[in-house]
Amino acid sequence: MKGREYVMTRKVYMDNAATTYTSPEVLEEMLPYFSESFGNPSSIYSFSERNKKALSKARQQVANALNADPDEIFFTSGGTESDNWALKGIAFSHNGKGNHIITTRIEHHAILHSADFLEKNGFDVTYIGVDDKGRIDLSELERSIKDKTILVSVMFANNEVGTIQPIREIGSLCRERGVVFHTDAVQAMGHVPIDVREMNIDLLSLSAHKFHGPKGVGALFIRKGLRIENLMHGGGQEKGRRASTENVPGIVGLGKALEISCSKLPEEHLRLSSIRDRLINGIKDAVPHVKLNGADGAERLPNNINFSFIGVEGETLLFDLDGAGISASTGSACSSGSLEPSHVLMSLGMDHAMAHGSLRLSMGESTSEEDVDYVLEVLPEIVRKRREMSPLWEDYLKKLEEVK
Amino acid sequence: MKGREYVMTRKVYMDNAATTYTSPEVLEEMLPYFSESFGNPSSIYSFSERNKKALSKARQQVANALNADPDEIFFTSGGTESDNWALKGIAFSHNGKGNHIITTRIEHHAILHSADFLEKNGFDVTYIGVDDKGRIDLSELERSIKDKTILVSVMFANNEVGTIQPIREIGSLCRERGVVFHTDAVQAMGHVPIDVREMNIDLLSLSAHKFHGPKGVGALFIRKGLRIENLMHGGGQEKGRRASTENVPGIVGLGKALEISCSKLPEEHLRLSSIRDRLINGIKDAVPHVKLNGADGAERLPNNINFSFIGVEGETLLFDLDGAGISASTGSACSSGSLEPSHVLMSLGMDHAMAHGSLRLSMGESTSEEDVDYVLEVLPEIVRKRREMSPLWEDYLKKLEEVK
Amino acid sequence: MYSEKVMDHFRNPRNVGEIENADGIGEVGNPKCGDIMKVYIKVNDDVIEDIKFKTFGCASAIASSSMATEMVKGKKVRDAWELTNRAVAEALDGLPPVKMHCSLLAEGAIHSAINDYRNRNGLEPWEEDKVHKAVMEEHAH
Amino acid sequence: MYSEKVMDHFRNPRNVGEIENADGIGEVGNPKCGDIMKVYIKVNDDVIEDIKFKTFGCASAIASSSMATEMVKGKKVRDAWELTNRAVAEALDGLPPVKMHCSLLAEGAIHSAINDYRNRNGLEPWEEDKVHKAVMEEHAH
Ligand SMILES: Cc1ncc(COP(=O)(O)O)c(C=O)c1O
Ligand SMILES: Cc1ncc(COP(=O)(O)O)c(C=O)c1O
Repeated sequence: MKGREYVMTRKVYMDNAATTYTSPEVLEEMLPYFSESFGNPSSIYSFSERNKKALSKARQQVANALNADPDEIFFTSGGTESDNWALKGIAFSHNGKGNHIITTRIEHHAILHSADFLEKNGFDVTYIGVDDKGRIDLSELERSIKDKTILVSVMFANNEVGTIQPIREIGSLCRERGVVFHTDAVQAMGHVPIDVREMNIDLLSLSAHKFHGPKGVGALFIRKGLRIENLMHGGGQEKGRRASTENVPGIVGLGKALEISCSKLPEEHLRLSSIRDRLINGIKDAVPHVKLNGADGAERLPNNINFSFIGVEGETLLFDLDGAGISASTGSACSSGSLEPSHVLMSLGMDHAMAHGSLRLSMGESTSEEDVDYVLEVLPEIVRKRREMSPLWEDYLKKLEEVK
Repeated sequence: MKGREYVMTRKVYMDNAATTYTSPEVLEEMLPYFSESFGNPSSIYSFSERNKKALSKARQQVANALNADPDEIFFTSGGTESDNWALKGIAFSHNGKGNHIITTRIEHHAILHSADFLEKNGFDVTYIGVDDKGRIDLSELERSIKDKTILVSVMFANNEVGTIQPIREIGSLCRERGVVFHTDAVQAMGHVPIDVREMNIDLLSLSAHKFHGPKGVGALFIRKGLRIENLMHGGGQEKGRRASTENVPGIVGLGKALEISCSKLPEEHLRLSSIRDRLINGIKDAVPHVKLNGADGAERLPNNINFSFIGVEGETLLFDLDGAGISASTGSACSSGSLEPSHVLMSLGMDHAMAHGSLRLSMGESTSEEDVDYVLEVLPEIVRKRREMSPLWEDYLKKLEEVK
Repeated sequence: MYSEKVMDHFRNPRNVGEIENADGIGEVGNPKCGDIMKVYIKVNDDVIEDIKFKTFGCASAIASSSMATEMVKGKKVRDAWELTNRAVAEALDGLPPVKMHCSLLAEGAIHSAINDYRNRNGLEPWEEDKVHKAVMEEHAH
Repeated sequence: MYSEKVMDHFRNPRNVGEIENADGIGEVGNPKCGDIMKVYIKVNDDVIEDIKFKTFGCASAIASSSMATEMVKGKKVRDAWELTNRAVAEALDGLPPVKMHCSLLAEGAIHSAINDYRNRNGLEPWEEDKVHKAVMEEHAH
C-alpha cells in the first residue's frame, strides 16, 4: 500500500459532526470562571454576582439563537442528557395521559436507547421509517398518532447522513393533535436557522461541543408551561428543574459559541454548502461506483458528506485516511468497533456490504478549499488500492461484466 | 450598623463546601484538551490517541484515590448525576429482587429527591434518623434491612454539619446482609482517606469542584460485577454505561485535582483540623449562647464549621459577613432563598429558630490563620448588633432572667 | 439579588429599638418560617409620633420593617393603616418574588400595633382585607 | 487501538491477490458482519507452496489475513491446518477483544481452502473443532 507516503504531510480534520475544537475566543471567555470567579451562582454573597450575570447572559444568548425566552433554557451536561431528559421527563410526567411515544428509526442512540429503557418500563414506542434519502414520511407520522400518544421526537438533522427533516410541518401536526414535540437539534444547531416559535417546537436538545463550545455542556429548551419530570433530581438550580452546581465556565462557553455560530450562520451556510458540493462532485468524478447517502442541497446539512464505496469496508478507509493525516468517521463514532452496521444506513434501505463501506466527512469553520483538494488527491487512490484486494469488488465487477 | 466599615478590607472565602476554585495547576493540565487535542476519544484515528491516554490516566488517578480498579470508575457530570445514577440505576436493575431502599434523613437533595422520584414510581424508602450530632444509628439501620431491601445509601460526610458516618461498619453490615451499599462521598473526597475495598463500598459518588477540580464533572465508582441500569442512555462511551461525548478537559481536571488533594491529604487534614478547632473555640469564646452543630474531632470533616446563633437569622449573618468581605453559607446553598429551614438541622433535633440561625464556614487549601483571625474579629460584633434588634433574642434573655 | 435600597435599609435600618410605655405593640410571624417582627408605636393626636421595631428574619424582612416604619412615621393612624405591602416593596425598589411575604409581614406588624392601640383605647379593631388575612394566618404567631 | 504489527500488516499486507489455477480456494464471512475473506492455495508435495488472499473487512481482518497467510506459507498442509487463530493474534502482538473473530475468520478461510483442496483430490475433509464451528456458523457465507 502506498498510504504511507502521505503520512503527516498534512492534517485535515473532517470529523466536525463528532466534535469540534473549542474556539480560542470561546475559551478566552470561559477562563475567568475557573479559578477567579468560581463562586457558586446559587449563593447570595456578592462574590457570586459576576457568575450569576454570566449565567443570565449565556441563557439570553441561547434564547436569542432559538427565538425563545431565557426562562425556557435549561443547561445540561450535553446532547445525551437533553435527549434523555426530554424523553424520560415527558414519559414520567405524562403517563397519566398515555404511554405512547413516537420517534424515528434514524435517531441518535441517546434517543433510541432512552426509548428502549421506556419500553422496558411500560411505555409503547413507534419507530417511523424513512425513505432512501433519510426523510420521514409525514403521513406515516400522522397515522401513528393515537389518543395515548404523549410525545413525538424527531431529530432536526441526522448525524450520519445529514438529512434535515421537515420540522416545521411536524411541529404544526403535533400542535394540531395536541402532542408534545421534541427535536434533537444537536447536529443542526449553529448550521441551519432554528426558530422554536415558528416551528412549534416544545422541546429542543443541543450540545455545545458541536458548534465550537466546550464538551460536557448542553441545553434543553422547554416551552413555557410544559410539564416535565426532572431527570437530575437534587438541589434547586435551574429553577428547580435541573439539579447540580452549575458548570459556569461550560455554560459561558456554550452561550458564547452559539452566539458566534449564529452570527456567522448565513455566510458559513453558503461557504460550507459550496465546499460540500465541490467535494461531493469531486469524489463522484474521481471514484467510480460510489453512492452518496442522504439528501441533496437544502435538505442536507451544509457540512455533511456520507458516501458508500462499493467493495471497501469503512474502517479500512478511516485507517488509510488517518495514515494520510485525514480524520474522518464511519457511521456514528460510538458504534465504531462494533460489528453492527449503522442503524441509520440500514434504515435508508442499504444492504449490509454498502452500510459497512460508508465514510462520513464532516466539515466546519476551519475547513478550507485546500482541505478539499487534499482529500480529493488522497481518497481516490486509497479506494482504488483497497478495492484491488477486495473479494466483494471482484464479485461486483464480475456481475457488471455479466450485465454487459 | 457598623458592618459597612469592613467593606472590602479583606476577602475571605469560607464556602469551600459549596464549591472551590479550580486550582491553576489543574487548569493548566486541562487547557490542551479544549482547542488542540479536542478529538473524540471514541474515534479510531491517531488524532484522538492523546485524548484516549488522558482519559485512561484520569481513570487511574481516581482509581488510586479510592483503591479501586480503573475499570470501576465512570465519569459523570457531577455529584448530582452520580447520586441519581446510583439510586435509580440500582432501583431499575434490581426491581426483580425487591423495591426497598434505605437512606438517611440528612442526605443531600440529590439523594432525597431521587428517592422521592422512586417512591412515586413504586419503590419504598426508609429514612434512618440521626442523633443530635448527626450520626446514624447502626442498629436502626440493621433493623430496617428487609428481604426486599436492594440498596442502602448513606453519605460519607454531611455537607452542612460535617459529620462523618461509620462507613466501614455500614459497609460490613451491608455486605453481610447482601445489600448493595452506596455512599455519597462528595464532601469527604479529598478530605478524609477512603478505601472502597476495606470499607466494602459498592458505589461511591464524587464531584470534582469540591476538591479544586472543575465544575460539571464527577464520577461514580461501581464495584466490578455489580449490575446497574444506565441513567444516561445513548452512545457506547464509558464501556457502554454512561453515554455522551466524554468531557475530556473536565475529566483530566478531575483526575489531576484528586491526585493533588490525596497527596496533600494527611498534612491538610492536620492543618485544617487545627484551624477549624481554633475557629470553633474562638467563636465559642467571643460569642455567648451559640451552639456548634455536628460532631467533634475526628468525627467531623476537618474543614467544616456550623454554628447556630440564638436570636439571629442566617441570611442576615451572610449579608453582614459579605459586607465585610467574607463569603459563607447557611444550610445548603441550594435551599437559600427558600422559607424552609435546613432539613439536616431539623433532623438533628433543632428547633426552627435555631435552624434558621445557622452559619456554615467551610475552609480549604487557601484558608490561612489570618482568615481565621479576621472572622474572629468581625463575626462577634455582627452577631451582637443583630441580636440587639432581634425580638427573639429579647425573649431569650427574658427567659434566662426568669430562670435565675 | 436585592436592590441597593434594600441593602441600605438592611445595613442601616431606621427606627430600630423599643418604645417604653408604647401606646400599641404588635408582633407577627413565627420562628417556623424564620421571620418575627415586633412593632412599637407612640400615638399622639391620632398621629403616629414615634415608631420602633425589632425583627428576626432575613435581609428583606429587616429592610421591609425599616422602610415601613419610616413610611408611617408622622402619619395619621388611619393613613398608616392604609399602607400596603406593595407600597413598601416599591419604596424598596422591589423585592424578589419569594421575599414578598416579608413586606406583608411589615404591613401586618403595623396593623397589629394599631389594633392593639385601638383595643387599649376601647375602639373597635379594624378588619384586615382577605389577602392579608390569609397570609397572616399562615405566619400566625 | 491496534498494535504496530497489525498496522504494518494492514498497511502493507503480504500475499494479496489471486492464484490462477489454484489447488484450493476458500471463502468465509459475509457482508452482514462486514468481513469476507477469500484464500487461494497452491499445493505441491503436500506443502503449501503459495498462498494469496483477498479480504473485505476492517483493519484487523486484513492484518489477520496477511499474517495468517505468511505463517502457513511453505508449511505442510496438515501443519497449516493446525494454525490457530490464537497464534495469528499472538503473532500480531494481540488484537482487541471485539476483533478476535477476525483472526478466527483467517483460520477459517485457510481451513476452507485446505478442505477444498482435499475434496478436489478425493480426500475426506478434515473436521473443525467445536469452538471454530460455532463461530463460523455465525459468519456463514
Ligand atoms: C453531599 C453532596 N452530595 C451531592 C452534591 C451535588 O454535587 P454537584 O453539585 O456537583 O452535582 C453536593 C454538593 O452540592 C453535596 O455536598
Ligand atoms: C444527533 C445527536 N444527538 C445527540 C448526540 C449526543 O450529544 P453528546 O455527545 O454531546 O451527549 C449527538 C452527538 O454525539 C448527536 O449527533
